[in-house]
Amino acid sequence: MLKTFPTGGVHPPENKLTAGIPIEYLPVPEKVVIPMSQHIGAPANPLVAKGDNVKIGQLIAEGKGFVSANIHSPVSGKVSKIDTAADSSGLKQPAVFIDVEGDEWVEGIDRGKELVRDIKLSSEEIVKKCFESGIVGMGGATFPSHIKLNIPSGKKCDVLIINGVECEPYLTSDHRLMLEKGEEILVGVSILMKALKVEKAMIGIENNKPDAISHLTTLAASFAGISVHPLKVKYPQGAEKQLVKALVKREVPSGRLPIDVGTVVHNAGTAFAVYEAVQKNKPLIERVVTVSGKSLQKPGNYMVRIGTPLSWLLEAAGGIPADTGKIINGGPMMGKAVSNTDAPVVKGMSGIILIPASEAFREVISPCIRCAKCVSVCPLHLEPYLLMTLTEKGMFERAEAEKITDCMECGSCSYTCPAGRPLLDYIRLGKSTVIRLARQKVLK
Amino acid sequence: MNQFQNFTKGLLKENPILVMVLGTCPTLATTSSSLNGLGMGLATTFVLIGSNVAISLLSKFIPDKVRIPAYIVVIASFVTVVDLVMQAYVPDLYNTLGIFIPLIVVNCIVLGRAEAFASKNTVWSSFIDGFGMGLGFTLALGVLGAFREMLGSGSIFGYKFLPGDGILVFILAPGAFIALGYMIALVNKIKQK
Amino acid sequence: MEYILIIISALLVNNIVLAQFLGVCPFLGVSTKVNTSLGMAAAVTFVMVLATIVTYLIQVYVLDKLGIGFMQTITFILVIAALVQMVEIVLKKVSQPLYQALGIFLPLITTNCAVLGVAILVIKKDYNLLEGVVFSASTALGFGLALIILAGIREQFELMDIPKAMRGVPISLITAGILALAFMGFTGIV
Amino acid sequence: MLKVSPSPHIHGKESTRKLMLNVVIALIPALIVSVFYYGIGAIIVTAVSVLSCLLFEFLIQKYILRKPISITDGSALVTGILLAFNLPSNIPVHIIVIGSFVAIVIAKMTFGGLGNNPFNPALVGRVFMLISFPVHMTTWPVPKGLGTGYLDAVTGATPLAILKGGLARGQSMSEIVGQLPTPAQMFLGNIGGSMGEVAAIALLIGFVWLLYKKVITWHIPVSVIGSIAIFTGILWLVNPEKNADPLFHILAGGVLLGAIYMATDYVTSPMVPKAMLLYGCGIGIITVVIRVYGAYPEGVSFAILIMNAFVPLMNAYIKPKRFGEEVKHG
Amino acid sequence: MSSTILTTIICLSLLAFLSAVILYFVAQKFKVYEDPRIDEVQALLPAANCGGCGFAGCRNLAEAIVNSDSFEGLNCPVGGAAVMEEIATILERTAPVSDPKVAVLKCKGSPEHRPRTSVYDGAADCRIVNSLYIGETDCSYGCLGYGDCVKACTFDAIHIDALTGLPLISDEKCTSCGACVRACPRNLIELRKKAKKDRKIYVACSNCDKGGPARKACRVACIGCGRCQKVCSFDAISIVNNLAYIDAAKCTFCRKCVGECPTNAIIEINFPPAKPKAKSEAEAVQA
Repeated sequence: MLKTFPTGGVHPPENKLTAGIPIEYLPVPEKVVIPMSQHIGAPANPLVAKGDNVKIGQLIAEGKGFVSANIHSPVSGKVSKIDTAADSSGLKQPAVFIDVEGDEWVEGIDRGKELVRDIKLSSEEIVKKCFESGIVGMGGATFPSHIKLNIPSGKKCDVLIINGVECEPYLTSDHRLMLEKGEEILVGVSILMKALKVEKAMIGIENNKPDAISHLTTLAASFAGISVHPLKVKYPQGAEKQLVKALVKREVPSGRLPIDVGTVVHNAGTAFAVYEAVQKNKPLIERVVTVSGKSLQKPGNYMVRIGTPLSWLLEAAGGIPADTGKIINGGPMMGKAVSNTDAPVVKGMSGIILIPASEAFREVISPCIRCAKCVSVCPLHLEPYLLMTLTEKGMFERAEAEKITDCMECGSCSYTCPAGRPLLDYIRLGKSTVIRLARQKVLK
Repeated sequence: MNQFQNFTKGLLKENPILVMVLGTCPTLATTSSSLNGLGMGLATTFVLIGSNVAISLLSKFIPDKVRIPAYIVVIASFVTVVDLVMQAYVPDLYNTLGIFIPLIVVNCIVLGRAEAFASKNTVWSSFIDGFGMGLGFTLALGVLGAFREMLGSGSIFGYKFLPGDGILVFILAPGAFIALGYMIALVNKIKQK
Repeated sequence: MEYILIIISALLVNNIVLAQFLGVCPFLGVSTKVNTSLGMAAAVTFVMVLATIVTYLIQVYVLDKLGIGFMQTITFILVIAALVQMVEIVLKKVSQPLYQALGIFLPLITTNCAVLGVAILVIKKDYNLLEGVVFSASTALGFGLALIILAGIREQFELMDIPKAMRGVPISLITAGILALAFMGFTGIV
Repeated sequence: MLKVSPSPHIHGKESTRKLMLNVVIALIPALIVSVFYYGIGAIIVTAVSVLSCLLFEFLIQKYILRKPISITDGSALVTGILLAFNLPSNIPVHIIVIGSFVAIVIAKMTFGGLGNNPFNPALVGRVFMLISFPVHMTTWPVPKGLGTGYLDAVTGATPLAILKGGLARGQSMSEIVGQLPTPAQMFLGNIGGSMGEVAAIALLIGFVWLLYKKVITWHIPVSVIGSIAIFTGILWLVNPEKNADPLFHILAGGVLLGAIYMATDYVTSPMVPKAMLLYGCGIGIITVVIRVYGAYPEGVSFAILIMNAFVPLMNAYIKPKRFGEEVKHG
Repeated sequence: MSSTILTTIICLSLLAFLSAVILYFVAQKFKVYEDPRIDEVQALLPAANCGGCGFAGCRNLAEAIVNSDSFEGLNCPVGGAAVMEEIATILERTAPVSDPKVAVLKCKGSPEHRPRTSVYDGAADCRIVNSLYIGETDCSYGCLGYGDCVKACTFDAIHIDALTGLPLISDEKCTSCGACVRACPRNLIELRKKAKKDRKIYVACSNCDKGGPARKACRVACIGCGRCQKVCSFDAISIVNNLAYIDAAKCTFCRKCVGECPTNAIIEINFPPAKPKAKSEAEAVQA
């Protein structure tokens, strides 16, 4: 019996169309737009002005405050303006616009391909390096990584968990990275282990990636304390709390973090970024993006510079097919629909999925038949049908008592509902309202 | 408000059962046939008129603090009268209605009218009010009784017009609840328009 | 065994609300929330048992002795009225939220025909005092049972789309009707 | 123009209609068996019941609620079939229509239609008919095979009625057993009774289908049948001369039909497994109480309706254990 | 016979006396005071429980009014001045003066003016759309049209106009309770002072973008050009964040600004038809 989290979860069609396609390095576009808010927390503060010349890897914006991250220039060229730019949802965010000229790199970046196994930095230096290099969670949550490496006093971490689950349909960027950069990832894991001062790291990979599992298992033999664990395919196993439950059978209490049960979770992609930052001195300026879709001409996994417009990326993948109904930033279960294809690639963008018009529609909403399927698939054991109704009827106090804030918005309930009810749409709304009301109460 | 409106409000606009939903217990219990419903309605009407008149006469003398117990005593006296009279002259009906005759005393309509109307109005108005309300009550009971009898035993006022037994549920407890529920819903629907 | 029969009969078979139509007003009025209906059920149980004891004693030792049985209705209602008012005053002091939730229905326990009805029924059925107490307590529990079930259902209605004209009293009555239909299954147990 | 919506952007294959259709498929074996034993009557009763249920739902939605018509979602179809399955196959048409009216109009549409009704519509219809038309509802045709006519069948009693009658006359079990059908007869459905509930084998085939299709979970049927087996088992062990054995109680009457198809009705059953077990046990116990102590020989319908009434309370007070509620570590 | 009457009387009197004594003592022991004026005030309030006053319901407002010394911050917008005066008479205070108001929508971005750039396909709720993305047009300020204000209105005063896709507010039904103001996630509804004959002049736009992007997203957007400000002789118009605002307190309804607006973002309602000259100008701008 393979490990997995015990109750809840769904199994949507995997559609991993690009699992066999190697990572392709995409050429640099003529213009890039670098949003100042590519992470959770306060937006970064631009350090450059209009007309400045920048090099690849140069720090162009500084993380303000504790929860924030630095941003580096992914290209060399001239800052054309500092203004607002529409993100993929069409909302305006502050950004730095750069016109690409030449290919100059900041000194000190090791651009060679050879593997560096020897970890020279101390654990404090590693944490500092992660902050300086602007590393954030690469799985999509974009939580600044250095914070997770700073274990609060009084708490103890005994096992590092590496998330190689990639439970979202379509997405294969972590899968390809684990296959092609396996050793680098393992060195990255060792670095993280050193930073956290733990002896043990567990890499969880879903069983639909047997090649990655066997590849990493073979390589891990030469790394102390790292083990690879195949997991049963089940969505949302990539969620921190579910992964911790699946691998070490600990339940993260409501409203708490994995560190409260002695674990820290990092994404496999993050481990690679940490490797590059620490061993190669290369800040986070590019990432792997899966571009996939059933009618796409050239789906694939592309290594692209941050700030590249989506339209450029889609052009490389053969252009937007005529039958496209919806473009999704991220996976189809949790990703956001894109309304603006001029928006740039950002640090947390793991995939761009194109869904044909014939599949891009919501089911017709019919009355709730109280089949309890949403209750049985909820990985957090909430009652989605109730939370939706409470939100609809404006009964937020009861919604709070029913733990609406525990919801992690995995979408299993909406996916399963036979009546096609927009459960998550309302739960999300109820959750944000409850949090807002709670904040107002605190302020009072 | 003139006396005519005072009289008619009990019939429809403020019908004690269908609009104000008071006195549901006897309504449900005694409407298994139209005759029983009418009998109960008339008995209640008598108490209603009597207590309304008596209370409007006495209201000046009753101290405010003890008015409710006083009203109840007055009402109870009239109920006892009805109880004894019915026992003597219509023993069959008396036996069918059973415990619900003494229970007129706790019918919310009677006390409600005493408190809300009779204690503040003249004797004549109170009489009219009691009469109107009582008639409204009787009307609702009669209609509900007729409806239940019609469906439940295929007859009306004991006159059989359908062969067979009818839908028995309607003369039993569940039918009472369901029939009254739909009657009130109908009134709601009409009111909404 | 006698007592068990009385309990089952009063609780299920001849449920005071669903089969005997006593106490329908508070049944409809107070059944909007489970919590308040619990309070109401407790209050009714208390008043009902107390009222049964007092009225029984009055009937046996006063009215029967003096040969004025026809005064039953008046004396009973008077005693009950006083009792209820006492409970009301006490409750207002002890639990303000419960008092507010029960609202106008507390004084209406006076005119809750269930209380008077049970007092009269105890005399009619020729129970002795202990039987009378058991009967009234289980009748009150039967009232509470029906009340709490209906309250549970009505709380659920709040989350649902009941047609406008049916909301409130009509839907409660129809629910009660179906409940009564279901409770008819117990026919013949006693 | 691109479409935009909140996540998730894909949807599973389940739909209300498919679920209902699977229930209908699961009921087909029982329908075939009843046609096999009761002939044309079974078909007429089912057809009238289904058609009138659909018609009433349509009329109410169109002219009273003025909502979109949703009779194609299959819920009225299921109600119609289940109602028919709870009737003798020789019941007159006008009574079926009244029953369908009660089931759809009173028990379902009054509450706002699908998903809002606290009580199982088919059962409300059935109990309403049982109380309103006691003679018609308790006169069962003797199974004579395909050739059985609709209204002219010879009538007989159900096993439960034989048991009740025998015990009422003061006979002991050993005397009654001779009059009862054998377990094999009851298993195959060659007995008198409501048309859908006679053949245990057909109902169990449907059960397997429903479990396989994940339409229902095992909790409710198993707890209903289990609690009946335990309760009647105790009574039987205490006094085998006055009480029938558990196997008889499970195979006779509507236990299987009720436990598998009626008690599991989504709308009127609890949402959480723990509550489902409690609900099932409640049904089992009330069923046995009515069968053994009550005036009615059969109590499944009443028991389910009574437990339906408790479902909102269960939903409000029995909650799933939230993830992370118990801190096991640290 | 007479003895029966006598026993009856004695018995009842004794019983009554006993009850009275017991009740008296219990009442003394468990006395709770509640201001009876709360009930009186509550009876005067409209019982709509709309929350327009900022309290959870009419009862809560009544309590607040009775328990405070002045009417400051306490006002029932639904009942209006009339109700407040009645309450004041009961409490023997003077009523606050509040102007009658009416809700207006500060957006006129119908599809013909504001082209749709994407299709929303989720639950029909403005708050959900607003938290998800910019909306179906390029304007991140304008009306989303999913009718949260309609649902919030307890007085049936708002309906979505099928033609423009924008909410239409009925002046007669609006009680200015403010429920729609709170419901709109984009803060597009404003309560404006009611004027004679229900006349209204206001900027029907909330777009804070600069002129170019604003105009690109919507043809009737306020571009913050300031022409209305210049033409206004009463200093009633201010421009903040590229958006003009007409102060209802200063506006004299002269209508000069209406014709001046190059994008027709200023709305005039319930005025007699403009003079031919102004009209042709307006048409010219539109064409």
